Amino acid sequence: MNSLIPLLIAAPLAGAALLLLGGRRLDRSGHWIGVLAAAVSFAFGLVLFFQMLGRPVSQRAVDVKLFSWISVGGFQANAAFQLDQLSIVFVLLITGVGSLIHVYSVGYMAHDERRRRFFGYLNLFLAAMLLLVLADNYLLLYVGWEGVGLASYLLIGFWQHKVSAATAAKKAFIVNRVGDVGLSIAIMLMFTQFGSFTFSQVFAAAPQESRGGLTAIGLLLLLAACGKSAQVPLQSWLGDAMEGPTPVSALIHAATMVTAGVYLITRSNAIFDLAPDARLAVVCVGAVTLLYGAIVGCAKDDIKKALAGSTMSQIGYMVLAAGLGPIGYVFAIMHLVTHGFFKAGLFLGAGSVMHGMNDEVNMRYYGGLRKHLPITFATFGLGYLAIIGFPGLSGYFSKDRIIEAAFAEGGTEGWILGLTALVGAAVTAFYMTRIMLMTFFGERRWQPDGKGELPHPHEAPRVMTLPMIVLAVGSVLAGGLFTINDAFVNWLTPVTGHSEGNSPLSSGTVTLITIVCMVAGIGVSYLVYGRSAVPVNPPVGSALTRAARRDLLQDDINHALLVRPGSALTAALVYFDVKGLDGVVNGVSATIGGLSSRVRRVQNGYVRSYALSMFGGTLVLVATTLLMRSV
Amino acid sequence: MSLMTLAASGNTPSIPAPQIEYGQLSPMLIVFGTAVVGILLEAFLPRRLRHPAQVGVALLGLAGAFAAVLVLAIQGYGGTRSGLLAMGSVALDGPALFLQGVIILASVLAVLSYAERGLDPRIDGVPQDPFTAQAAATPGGEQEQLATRAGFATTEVYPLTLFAVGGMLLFPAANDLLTMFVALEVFSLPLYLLCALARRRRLLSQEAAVKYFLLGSFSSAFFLFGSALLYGYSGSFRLPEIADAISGTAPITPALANTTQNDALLLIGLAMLAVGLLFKVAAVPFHAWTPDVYQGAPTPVTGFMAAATKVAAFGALLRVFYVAFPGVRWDWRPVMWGVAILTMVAGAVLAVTQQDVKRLLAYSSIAHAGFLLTGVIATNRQGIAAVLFYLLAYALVTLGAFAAVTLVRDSRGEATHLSSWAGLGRRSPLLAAVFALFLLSFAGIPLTAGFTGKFAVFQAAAAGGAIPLVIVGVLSSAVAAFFYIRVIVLMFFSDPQPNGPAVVIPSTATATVISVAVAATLVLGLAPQYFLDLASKASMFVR
Amino acid sequence: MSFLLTATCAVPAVGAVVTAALPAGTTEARRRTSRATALGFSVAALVLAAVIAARFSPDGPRYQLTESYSWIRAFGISFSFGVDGIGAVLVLLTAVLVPLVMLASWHDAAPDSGDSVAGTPAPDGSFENNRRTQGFFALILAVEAMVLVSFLATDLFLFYVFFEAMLIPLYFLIGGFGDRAGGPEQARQRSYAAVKFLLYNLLGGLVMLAAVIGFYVIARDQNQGTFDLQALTRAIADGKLVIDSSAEKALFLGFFFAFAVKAPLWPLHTWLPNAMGESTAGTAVLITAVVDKVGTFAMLRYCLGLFPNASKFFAPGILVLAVIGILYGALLAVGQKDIKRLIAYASISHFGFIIMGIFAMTSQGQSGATLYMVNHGISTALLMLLAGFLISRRGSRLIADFGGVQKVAPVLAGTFLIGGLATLSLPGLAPFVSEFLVLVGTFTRYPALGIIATLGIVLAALYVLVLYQRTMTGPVKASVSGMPDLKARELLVAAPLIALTIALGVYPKPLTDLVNPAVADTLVQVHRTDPAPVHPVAATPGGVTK
Amino acid sequence: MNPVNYLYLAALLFTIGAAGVLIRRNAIVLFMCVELMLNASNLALVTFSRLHGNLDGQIMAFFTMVVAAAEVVVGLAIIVSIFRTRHSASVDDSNLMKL
Repeated sequence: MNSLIPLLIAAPLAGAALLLLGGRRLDRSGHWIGVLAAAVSFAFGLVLFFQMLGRPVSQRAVDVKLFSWISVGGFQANAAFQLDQLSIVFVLLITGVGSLIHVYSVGYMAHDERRRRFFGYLNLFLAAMLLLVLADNYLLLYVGWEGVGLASYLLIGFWQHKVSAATAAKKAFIVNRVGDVGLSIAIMLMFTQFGSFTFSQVFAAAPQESRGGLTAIGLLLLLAACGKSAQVPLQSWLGDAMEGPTPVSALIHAATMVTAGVYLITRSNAIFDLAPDARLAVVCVGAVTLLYGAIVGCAKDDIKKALAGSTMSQIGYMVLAAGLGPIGYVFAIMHLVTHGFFKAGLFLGAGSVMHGMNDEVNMRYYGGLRKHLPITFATFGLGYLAIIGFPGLSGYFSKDRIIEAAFAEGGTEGWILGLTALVGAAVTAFYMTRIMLMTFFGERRWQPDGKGELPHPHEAPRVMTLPMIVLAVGSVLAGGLFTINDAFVNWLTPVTGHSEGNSPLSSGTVTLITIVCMVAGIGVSYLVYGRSAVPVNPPVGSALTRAARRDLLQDDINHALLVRPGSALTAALVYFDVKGLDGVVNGVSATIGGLSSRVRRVQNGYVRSYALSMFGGTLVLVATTLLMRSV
Repeated sequence: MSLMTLAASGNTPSIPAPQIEYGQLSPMLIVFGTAVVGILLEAFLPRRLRHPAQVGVALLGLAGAFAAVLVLAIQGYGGTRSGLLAMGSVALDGPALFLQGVIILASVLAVLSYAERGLDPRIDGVPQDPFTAQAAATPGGEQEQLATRAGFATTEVYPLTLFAVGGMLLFPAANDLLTMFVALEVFSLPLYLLCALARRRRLLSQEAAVKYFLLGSFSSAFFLFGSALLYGYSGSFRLPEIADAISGTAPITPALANTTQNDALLLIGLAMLAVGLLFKVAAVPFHAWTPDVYQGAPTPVTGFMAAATKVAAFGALLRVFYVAFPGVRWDWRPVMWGVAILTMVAGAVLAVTQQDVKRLLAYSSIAHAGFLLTGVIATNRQGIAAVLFYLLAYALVTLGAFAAVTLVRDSRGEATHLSSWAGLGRRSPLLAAVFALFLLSFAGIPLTAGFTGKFAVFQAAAAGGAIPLVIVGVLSSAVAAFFYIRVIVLMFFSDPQPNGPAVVIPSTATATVISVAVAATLVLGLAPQYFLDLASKASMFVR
Repeated sequence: MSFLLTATCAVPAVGAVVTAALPAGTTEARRRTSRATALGFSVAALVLAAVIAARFSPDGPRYQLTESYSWIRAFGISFSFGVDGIGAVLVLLTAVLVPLVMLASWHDAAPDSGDSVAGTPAPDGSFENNRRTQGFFALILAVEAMVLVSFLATDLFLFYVFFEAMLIPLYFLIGGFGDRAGGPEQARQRSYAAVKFLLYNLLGGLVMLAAVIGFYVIARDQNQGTFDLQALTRAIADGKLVIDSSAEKALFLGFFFAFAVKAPLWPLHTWLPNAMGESTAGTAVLITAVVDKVGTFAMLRYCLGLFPNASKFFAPGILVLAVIGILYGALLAVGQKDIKRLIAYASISHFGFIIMGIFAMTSQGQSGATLYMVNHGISTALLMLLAGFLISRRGSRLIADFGGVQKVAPVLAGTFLIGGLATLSLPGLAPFVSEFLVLVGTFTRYPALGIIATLGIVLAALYVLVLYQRTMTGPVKASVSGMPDLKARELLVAAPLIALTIALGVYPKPLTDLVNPAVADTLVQVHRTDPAPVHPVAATPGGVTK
Repeated sequence: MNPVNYLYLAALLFTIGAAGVLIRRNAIVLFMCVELMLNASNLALVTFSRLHGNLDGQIMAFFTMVVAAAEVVVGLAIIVSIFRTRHSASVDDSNLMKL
């Protein structure tokens, strides 16, 4: 039954191929083909999951080799898949949440003339992500890795006629490429050191490698993860990526793309375990991003961008956890899964709001929507509670464990990380409450659209609300289910290993502090946005606020550090190519031409001067002949 | 014993009657004989019959000479049976026969393009050939017009050419300096005259003749003085005997013992002799006449000069250096290196800015002389073979190129200014393509005759240790390629001028010339094996 | 002795003659006949190329299907043909691309197009005008024939002759059938480009000629007076032919210079943007995807095979130039305003990769470089031909003249994007396999260079996506609003290329199987082995054969 | 007298002739200078003939004279025809073709 594994990928891939090549014939029914492809893949995933459950722990991981892909000398890359406990979690998340987003999109994109293509891209996205998590070696993973980049490029820029969308898509791809450089070099380094880049062989050989080598590999993998998971310093694409249709944002943020970095680090646990320096870098990146995203999330008025900041921050949690090593891998993945539910729910909710509000995204023009969009309000609300870690909901279980694990790192490091995580939790509560309050509570601040009509908010059709409801249920229950008997931890331990660490604070204490932080965040938020009316025009705000609105000046920094010098360099090189190199080429021919016209003058037409040149030539000839003899 | 005492003794030894091998000398004798017949025809035939008769006789004579060359070659005179004729003053060996064959071939083609009468419009129903109606008439004068109307034609060109051909046949075969000098003058004097006989642009034509004549006789004087010095050194004009004197194997007389110690005689004589020969091959710095003469002379004559003169002169150059001076090659090689480099570079560089197609081809011929000199410098058998092959290829392609030039005409005759060639590829793609093929061959593009020749001389030079020459050679080839390609660009990728020249459809004569040249370009480029073998077999000088 | 290889070269050559000799294209029907004839011959060549690939046995000797006919005995030159794995894949590439180029250029050489040669109309019904179509297709076939000979020749001289001779038909293709847009100024540019192309390459070829002669003379002095490649390499391997070290270096440089000009390697590249920019898209493809490959191919076969020690000596320097070329080409591509010049600079960057792979002297590097030649051919052909379709619709090559094309011509935009993605070596597409192999192959021996070169992939993304963004996305510009989408003929051109791009990205094994043994042999010639892993995996690495 | 002195004279005459070619403008005079060079050669030939005691040099001198005579015929014809055209025998007037 392992032959199902390739089919997991084949189903959405076939869907994509069919939709993209099928032409207009499929315009009317195409979206259902897309949904079907995703659902079939999910079904396969479930079957495989239950099969895996039925096997003893030691035999749960299976390998399937399809064919030898690249074979040159010692360089052997197979098209081979590995399905183990870690990948099946991702498979289910990707296909499950992915299918729901597909269903939602049927409604959301109902009026888009290019809907068929949209579903094609969605299917491609799933296929690429599945390839990423199912590959049994880094090179094949790389294919999925870039495939995800491509799909995100296509989807972020789906509305290509908008300049901003096209630019955002390009930015996403290029920033990701920077990360990909890290993955490429990491693979090359593995090949040079181990002669292989298959997971099993690399991990088996890793202990022989020097710490420096492992650290290098770890850092390169981190660079890759930063790109895909939008971690500082490669975070800048994520906010702009909101130019894509909302389901795309949901897909990128919840089920695919940004989770890939966490997967990569967790998958490479054997390397990171042996490279503490690399791990330190990972936790630093995670911690910084966690705060970064949270701060940005507080300042944004665009609902999607605020959620994007939140994603960045939550992924920061995961990366932080993954960087903690065996203490944290499992919780990173657990948070990833729960986050998948509630962030998908939140984004779909946001999409539903926009759907009702004529695609308005500015929260300052929302307000009081809870009565008009009850289902959206309910599902969004549950997602909200889950993300801020309201006790009993899924975010509570996963995030809490990460904060605990951060403290458990021990020493000063542990304290710094733990406190960072706590601050993050408080800020999360603040900005999420802000979103809730600005969107669903308070006065209506609706603005007339271009035709002067006020929006008529209405609940989305069932095809959109149904996925939201399912996701809301997941957001509520997932965390709890996972913690029963430490089921999730036990499930993943064979792959990632797990150790408890020794926290300076007891589990209960951490939980308590976390809840306090959360409440504090909510409280402050309520004081600012709940008690008083939200101004329609944003106040000037502090320097930090203003910076945060501009994503903490990320684009300005990139511009100053990379873009401007880069274009100056390019311009200089273009000049150099034309005037310098080509100048030499043309200069040579000009020199010969000039020489020619100068020497030509000797040929002056006077027979006597010709005779003179002959006579002179004779003298020289005679003289040199004689000279040759005397020398 | 001095001559005076010899005569005074009254004991005059009987002078043996010279032994002349008429059969083996027949190529030259046939040509000279035909030339004499031509003079007689000129004297006795009515005017209207002269043209066909002269052309026919000339072609017949040349064909006979060629047949004679073939027969001699088949009989093995180019190889095993090669030897000296006419009391040792003429050599019959591989190089001589090969080059005589080439010269005759070139002459046949040249005569054919002389005979072309279809290019200029008829005047009063009289077809006009490339030569002036009456050479004695002043250009543009009344007498000239009358002569033209009356259908006069300078049919003397055919016997003149045959005399020149005869001289050229003798030149590379000459085994002593006396014969060589006579041959030099025999082929030069008719050429001076031929230069002056253009129908159009007679001022240029006459100027070319004056320049060629004055400089030519100037160079002959050097040749002669050089011969005198060499005679002084060695006591003989015979090339092998000069070589013996140099190597010290000659029978020693007291006078000889005296002079052979004086290397200055040898070296100055050698240099001055070389000047005379280098003038004929148009090597820098003795090249100055070439562009002016090539431009001014009637184009068919230019073609003949460019092809046949160069062949003959290189033949003599080879013989002099390989037969007479191998013993002092360490003296002349460095000097010839310099001349070769200067010739290649100057020829190529100067051609870059030329605006007249005939001058361009003149400079190109200078550059080719440089390439040929690298083969001469090789001082090995491959060098001889390579030069022989190169000359064959060069002569045929050159004749084709000049024949093609005659076809591009406007109201004032040939349009040789390059600007009027613009867009020729669009008006007359066939001619442009053919001319482009010749240019590519000159440029040494593979699969053409020029490439094979160039490869042959360069590899011979390299084998002879002249690698730097080869490098200079390829670099100047690159420069040379530039101006050949410039012409191609002009023909194919530029707009034609509104009142540009037209391409005249030639008669069979010129068409034959061009076809043969095209065929030669391709055959010598694609399947040169037979001719390389021939040249290789012919690459042994008799002593 | 079979005649397969001769036949493969002869078919396009005969085709060229036949096409040129067909009756003048005074009517559309006649022109169609000449086009169809030419296409027929190119397809026949493709069939023969496929037969070669099928009959080639990777386990057999390096050169197979050998034939030899005497040509110029005086210089030890013969018409010797033989195919090795590297040659086989490049022959296939050539044979595949030429029919597609013809199909893409179907109307590029139509008469009375008003542009004709120099921006002014040719006189109607003139000879030149009527022969235009035939001339164009005959020249393409001539180029194909010469390229095939270069790939199949196992005689150094034979190779050299055709290496040089192919410049001439290409020169006429560039100069005579340029891009339609623009007036006299562009005609001037075009003839400048053609002359620059020819002279630059001719200079390279002439320098090589000096080296060829030098090599021959040295070999003859040691009784190896032949140009037969197999005999020469054997003699070098057996020590029967010993070239003094400094002479070997000089000869290597002579050869390498010619190949580096043709490839082109930075800083000898400046002819390429002019040539590709000014010629038709079909000609540009012929230059960059087919003809330039002869240069890199020759580096691999002749530089390494004949001068192993000098190759090793110069490898680091060449690698540095290659890496500079990778980054330089990419940066220049970013700065271009002209679509075709952009693609040209991208190609320069890619040639940097190919040359880097060759001189890294590892099996990954060289196999990768060979695959890269094929894949670059396919991907550039795709991108360039589509760019040509795009340009012909708008009549401008300037990026700024386009915008929003995807809205009006989605299929054109989509296929163009695939071409772009192939150019930036997206994993899953063929160029990725080769690029990664080259990078790995370089990294294992020269880690620093490998890392620097890897930066090129970011720049590749930049220039491709900037190009796509500016031309295809955004609001629809008025000038492109009526632009038709791809026609059936154009789709027929793009589809096989796209299919190949994907197929060879997913399953490159057929190619690697052909190439690997030849590369292994090359490495033996230069006495190089792959660097061993520092910590080899205990068990034999998965699936290692041999 | 030492025959070598004749050689010096020959060289002197040759040089004078060459200098005359370079200096004089009139085509006829130019040509006469060339003749002077030829005769210088003749003198050298005869001297060497005497020196070596064989007749070859003298024979050569005769041939030279014949050749010189032929040259005069041809040369004068050309010079006269151009004189008739231009009414000038100055070689400096003949420079239509240059560069």
